[in-house]
Amino acid sequence: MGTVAVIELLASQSASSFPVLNAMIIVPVIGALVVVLLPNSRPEMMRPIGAVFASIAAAMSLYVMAQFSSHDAGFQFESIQSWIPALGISWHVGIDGISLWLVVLTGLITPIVLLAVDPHHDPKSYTAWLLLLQAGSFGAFLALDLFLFFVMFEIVLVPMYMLIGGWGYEDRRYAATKFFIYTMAGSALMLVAIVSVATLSAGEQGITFDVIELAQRQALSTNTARLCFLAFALAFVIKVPIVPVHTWLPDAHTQAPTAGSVVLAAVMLKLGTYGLLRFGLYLFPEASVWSAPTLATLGVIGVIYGAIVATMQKDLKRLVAYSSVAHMGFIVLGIFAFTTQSLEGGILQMVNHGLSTGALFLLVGMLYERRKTRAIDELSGIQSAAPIFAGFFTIVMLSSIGVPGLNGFVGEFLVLIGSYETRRWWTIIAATGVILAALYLLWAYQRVFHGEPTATDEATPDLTLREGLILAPFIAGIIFLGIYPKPLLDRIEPAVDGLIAHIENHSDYERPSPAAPVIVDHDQLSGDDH
Amino acid sequence: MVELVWLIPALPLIGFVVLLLAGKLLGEPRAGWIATTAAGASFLVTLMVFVGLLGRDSHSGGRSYELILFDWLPSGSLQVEAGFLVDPLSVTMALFVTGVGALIHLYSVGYMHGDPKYSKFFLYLNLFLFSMLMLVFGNNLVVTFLGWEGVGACSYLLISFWHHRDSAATAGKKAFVTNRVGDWGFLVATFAIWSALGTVTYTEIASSPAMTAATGTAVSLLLFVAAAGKSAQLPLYVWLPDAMEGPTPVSAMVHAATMVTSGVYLLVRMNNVLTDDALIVIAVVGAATALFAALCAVAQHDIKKVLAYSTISQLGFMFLAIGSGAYVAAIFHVITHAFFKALLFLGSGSVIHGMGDEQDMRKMGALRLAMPITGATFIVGWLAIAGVPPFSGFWSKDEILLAAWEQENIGPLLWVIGLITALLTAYYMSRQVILVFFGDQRWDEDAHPHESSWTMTTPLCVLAGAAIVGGAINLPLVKDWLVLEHFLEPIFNDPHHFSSGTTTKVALAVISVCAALAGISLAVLSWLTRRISTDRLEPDFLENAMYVDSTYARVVDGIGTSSFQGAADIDERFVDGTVNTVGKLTMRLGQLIRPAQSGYIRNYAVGVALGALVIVAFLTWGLLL
Amino acid sequence: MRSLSQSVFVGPSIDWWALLPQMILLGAALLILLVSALAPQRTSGGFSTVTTLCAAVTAYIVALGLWSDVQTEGPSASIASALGVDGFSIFFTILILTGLVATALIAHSYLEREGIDPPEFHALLLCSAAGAIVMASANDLIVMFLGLEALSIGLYVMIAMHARRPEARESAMKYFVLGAFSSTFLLYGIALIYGSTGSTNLVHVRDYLGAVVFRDQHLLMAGMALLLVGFSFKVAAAPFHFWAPDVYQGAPSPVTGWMASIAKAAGFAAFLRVFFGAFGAHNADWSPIVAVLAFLTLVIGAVMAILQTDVKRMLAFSSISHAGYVLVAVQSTADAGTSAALFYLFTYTFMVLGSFAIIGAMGADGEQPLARYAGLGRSRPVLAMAFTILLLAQAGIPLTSGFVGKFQVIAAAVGHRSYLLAAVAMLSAVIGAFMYLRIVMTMYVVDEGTEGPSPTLHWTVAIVLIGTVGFTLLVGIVPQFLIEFAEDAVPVLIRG
Amino acid sequence: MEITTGWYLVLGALLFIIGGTGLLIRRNPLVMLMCVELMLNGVNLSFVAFSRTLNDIGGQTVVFFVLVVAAAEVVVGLGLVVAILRRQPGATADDLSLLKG
Repeated sequence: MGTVAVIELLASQSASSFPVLNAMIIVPVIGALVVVLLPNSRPEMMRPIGAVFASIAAAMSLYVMAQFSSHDAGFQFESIQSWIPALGISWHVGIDGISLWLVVLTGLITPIVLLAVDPHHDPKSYTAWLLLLQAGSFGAFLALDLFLFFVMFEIVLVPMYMLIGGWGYEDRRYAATKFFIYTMAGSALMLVAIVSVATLSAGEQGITFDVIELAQRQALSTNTARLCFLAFALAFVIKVPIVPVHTWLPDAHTQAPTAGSVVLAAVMLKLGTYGLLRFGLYLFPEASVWSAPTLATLGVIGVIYGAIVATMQKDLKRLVAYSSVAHMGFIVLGIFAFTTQSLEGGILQMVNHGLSTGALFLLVGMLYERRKTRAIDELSGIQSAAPIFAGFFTIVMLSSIGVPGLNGFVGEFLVLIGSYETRRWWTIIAATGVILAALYLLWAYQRVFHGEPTATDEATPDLTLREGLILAPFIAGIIFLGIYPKPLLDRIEPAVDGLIAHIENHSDYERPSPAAPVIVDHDQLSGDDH
Repeated sequence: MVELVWLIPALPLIGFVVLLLAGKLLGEPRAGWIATTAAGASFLVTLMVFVGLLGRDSHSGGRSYELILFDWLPSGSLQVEAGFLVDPLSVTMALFVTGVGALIHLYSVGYMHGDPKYSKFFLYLNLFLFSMLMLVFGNNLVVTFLGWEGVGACSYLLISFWHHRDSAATAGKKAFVTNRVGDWGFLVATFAIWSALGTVTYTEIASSPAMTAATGTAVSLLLFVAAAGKSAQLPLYVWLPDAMEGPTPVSAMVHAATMVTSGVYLLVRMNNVLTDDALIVIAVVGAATALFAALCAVAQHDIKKVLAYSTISQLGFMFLAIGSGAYVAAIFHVITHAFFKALLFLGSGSVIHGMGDEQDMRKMGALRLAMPITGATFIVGWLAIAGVPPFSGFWSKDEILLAAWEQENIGPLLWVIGLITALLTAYYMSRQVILVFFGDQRWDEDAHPHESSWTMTTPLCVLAGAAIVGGAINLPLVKDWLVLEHFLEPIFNDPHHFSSGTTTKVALAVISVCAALAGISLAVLSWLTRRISTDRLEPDFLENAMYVDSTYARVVDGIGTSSFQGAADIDERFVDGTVNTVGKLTMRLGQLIRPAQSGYIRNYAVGVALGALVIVAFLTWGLLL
Repeated sequence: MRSLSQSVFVGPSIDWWALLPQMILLGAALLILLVSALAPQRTSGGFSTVTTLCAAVTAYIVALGLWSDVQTEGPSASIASALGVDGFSIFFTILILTGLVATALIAHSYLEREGIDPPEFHALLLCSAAGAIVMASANDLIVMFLGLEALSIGLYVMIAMHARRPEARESAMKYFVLGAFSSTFLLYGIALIYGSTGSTNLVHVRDYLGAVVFRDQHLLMAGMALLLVGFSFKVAAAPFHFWAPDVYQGAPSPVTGWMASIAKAAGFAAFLRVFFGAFGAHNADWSPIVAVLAFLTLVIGAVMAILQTDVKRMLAFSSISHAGYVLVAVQSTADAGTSAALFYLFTYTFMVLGSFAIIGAMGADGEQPLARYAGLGRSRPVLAMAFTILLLAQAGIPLTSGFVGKFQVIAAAVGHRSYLLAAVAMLSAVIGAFMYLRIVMTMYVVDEGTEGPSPTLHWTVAIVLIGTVGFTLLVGIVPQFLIEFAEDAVPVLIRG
Repeated sequence: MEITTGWYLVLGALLFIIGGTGLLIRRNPLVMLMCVELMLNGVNLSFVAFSRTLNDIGGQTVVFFVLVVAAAEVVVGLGLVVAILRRQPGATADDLSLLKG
């Protein structure tokens, strides 16, 4: 059986020789196959077995995290195999500070949702699709070859489409199709751009789709590069999503089954921002600098606009979806501010958003399981009936609002303080997002959890132990990252600095030199190192 | 001994965790006692730290000690540690925060008796105390912001503690959101300081060269926005009166003694970056708030509403002091105010408790007989706030008025406003005392008021004592008696000194005392002896706080809601509509060419023929062009 | 060039070995007819199917042998260089034989169910296969024309064999009239080429065009244009596509599959052979026209497809837009374009054969309403998954052969600097995806309790499905071998 | 005046066009069939004319092939027409329009 072999490999081989990243992509696929081959007579077996494979992948991601050298700006665990030499395509995967945490997040989220949410029918395909989704997301985050990336970027649509369509709510047909077509339309031009980049920068060295190689060549003329960048950006901006191309998100989120919403928010949206970083900034430094004002503006608009629209939503899931739009806006602003802090904050914010919004969707899903409704005005006084549930919700909500001490704050704060250096007014406006975030979330919370409960509300059961255990990792992450994000930041920083240096080399951008603080030597008792 | 500083916030945190895990099991009253112990212990540790600090040499930064726990947000050149700063200012704040806090914990043990969510209340209280201490002890802006937001969140939780009451839930939300407006200022100020000075650590900011005038003023004003949010200054004060929806101990602790003064603390902490232009703004806003709130307090009927507006007004005094550069006076007033306002709130709580949750002063009267201790202590608090010597309030308020007088540009004006406010304060507080404790009883028999339990009266007595002698920490009579001023000196780059001669000082003091007495006598004449008819003294205009709040509400419900709804509609109709339209247009294009697929052979043949014709024409003659 | 003055007639040398594949097929066709004529009662469907398969396999082996010859000794030509033996011709021979095998297997159970006489069907199938091979390997326009007619006439009858159904009769008639009509254009084009270059032999034409500079090339151009028309009709490129949807819908599913895959492929084979091989010197003239045709074909195919409610008709229109993709590769006038086109045709053949195998299994023809597929994902998950994979492959989703094909087409277009066309191609793919997703959605997304259809799946069809789906995924994941195959198969015209 | 090859070509083209037009305008399947034949013969004529000018026998051999093909097509075509008319007596080409849109 495939797993056993993989485990043995993991045990025997050392990090250097064993292509753990490839294994990470392949194991879930094997898992999916295994699940598909399981007999239909044992539906209860599907999710546990699937979870085993997902967890093996998660374990590998954690292994990578543990082995990851925090001082190395370059790609680690690289593995490159010739794939389609005829077209200059290779299977090239690697991981760096930018992708590391997204990979870990992907690894951890999938087994959790797999165990967390019970599909009401056909657990087999449900499990298989989720596993394939995990594999695809891994691939997209690890790919260092444009072709490979596009393959993964596109292929993840299928499982998500199937999840929404197969296990979604009343309006799932429309939502699933819209999701698929909208994002596919976005990436359509990206494929043309990918081919153009490879073809036009072929030169004597021959055609290649290797990201690192292309980033070094920088062979395109300014205008061509800008056009290609726009094609890339369109795909990613839709995926993020940024206003005004965000409208697929509310529908997808609302109609998707809980697991779908969680993975969509926690992992798939990150493909957009990650893509902007890895392929936008890295491949087209000059073009990104050129387009930064526009995209940063769009990001800020997203922050404000998303919050405003979220405030008026009547469907709890829709509200969370729009809050995603707002949060992702921060990330985009951070990316296109090009400072260490803003980029680090952006990447951190990707993880944070994954945790908090993922948890929010889980909670809303649990509420739906109890009440079969997501309509805010059909709920009230839940806190009286289900105090523990309300407590969990409050923590996650405060994290999403960005209260310091919880993870939501550190990301937003770094993004904003970093962006202030290069995009002052954008930042000042974006910072008002913190007010609006409090507004829409607290208002929703008041309407749902506060007030006099009706009889049906009274009957709402409180959090079960199982649900508590499902949420526990999210809560733990929310608090830990809020208090001690250093381990993440340390590993992100070299990659980010490398990226900024790359941008500086290939464009007229110069990162602002930070004002040097007047060093006052601290009391030696403090025993910190600087 | 100062190294123990980490223990000060740690203790309430431990209490919080314990209650979080086992609160329900412990139940009443154990949960309350655990929380109280935590608070009390942390007060003791603060005392030890205070002693330790006194042991250090007061010059050359000897009394500034930083304890770095770990790197919180290390990112490139930005280094934010989770660290504590022990210096006179933080310790002074911590002393009364923990002290008053502990007392209020004790009080709550009795006050919250029988509440179904007894343990949860203390859970929140401890968490609040922890956040407040983080705010005070943080060694950089970001840690302070942590506490800043933490107290905000706790205040939200505590105000909407009885969340099944819609008014409570709304009030909590309102408090949080309004505070957020201030937080925005805090954040942007932090960004600006970092980009200008490259640091967010207080010691480094203090030792950094001054920022450019523009940046400096901008930063100062942003910080003031933050302070105005937390400390309920115009125009962001609106949340505080509603905050009275929370249990009375909360009002005493969060919304009178501690949290609302953190704005003052912040400005004093950042005194080295405040520019003169900004200070004038602060002074004016402070004075305006003081007067405005005092006027509103005059016409309130709810016993707690009066105190709420009086709190706003007193906070106005503090900002007036800051604006006049008299930071010590501000802190001084913060402390004395903490004593007597906490006292008054707890007293009112005791009254409400005794009256069976009755808050309307018109249904009270002659309660001094029913609840002697409460009455006596309340009267002490009244004299203190009214500014009657030698009670603590007199000294601090007097110093503020003096500082206002000395403010160079518009000093006298500020002083006059302050004086009128003082008069009004004396008046409305006397009115309250008379309505509650004197006169004839206006409550019906079945409400039989009774004195509260010892857990509630003990704090009253302690606070009463503090309210009486609190002024002693900074007596202007003899230079060496200015303990507080000397103690706080190290935190100022250029300490503020009063320039006026003794005669001026005395004259001003006398005038302010007269004002106080005038206010009291006016109240007595109108409310006790009824010499002056009272029916014109409570105009609706003032009772409704000059309709500011209701105007806000109308704007938010009107323009605010509709504009947001408009945005939501645009999103649905236009933004999303466009997407669907694209789809429809594609279909439409199909419909357009569909007739060609008519099913008739001849039509298809025509297609072929025409196509052939065009191609032939293009290839054969097109190349002639 | 044999002139009248020549007195002694010398027959051209004939490389029988090169003709073997076609001859095997025709032989098998005769055998089937003979046996069925002599012993009608003993010729079951099984016999004809087996014979066809055997013939196909033998021809296959021969073809492989020829391939190795070509690889070692290089391309050659035979019968006065009327038939070319190069990678290109053998590539298509193999492709056509594969299609033949698949169609025979699909037809086996289908003929039984629909009560169509198997021997005739298979005989005609073999004939049209032979015709297709001739078309692909012809070095002479007339030979090519003959091959085309053999292919088409076989098809006319195969469609009409389902004569009980009016749709079948109608589509046969439509195809016949229009096919004959367009082939006259082709023929006229041949005539004009002959008139302007003095020969119908592609080798001669190429050399002539390469050597001579025309003072007045109207005839030539008109001829080229008419050839273009003829081929465009065969491959159903807009505006010569009108017949395709009706005919595809009306024809028996196996025949539709055969038309959509092999007839199209043969048409493109001829197209590529003539326009790359012979008219390469004038590609500046024809490339823009092909580009326009490609544009129209892509768009019309896509936007018409999303309006349909009949699955067969949906796939008919989608196959039109797929022709558009191949044309995009063709207009790039580069070897990369040719190999991309070949790759695309090869992979598309598998997708479309698999799809029509399923459609054939899904029940009676003439009507294939979308509703018939509702809930297939519940009742027959494996079948539904196979169909889904084939559909997603046609939509160009990664990890299927369809994506690699599209990718190469786009690459070819970009290489030719026709970015706009590439963009249009991708966008039309998105529109098309909407249509494929509708089918997938219908199969999977059903309300609780609805019972899906459970068609009987004959094992022959199952084999075809396993083969096509497997190949689609295989090429989608490791396309290298097929790409190399296609690159070695660029047409080269050799004088025999 | 002397008849040059050009005339034959033009005549062929005319025949071709007439046939084409006929196919476009007539409804009767049989007539349409004849029109196709006419077109083919137009082409044949051109072939012959060309082979004459080019002095090359190839063009004339082509004609035989074309005639064969034409014959085959007629066979199939008539078969179809018969099959249709047997079931739909008097059917014109326009009656064959079930499949459309």
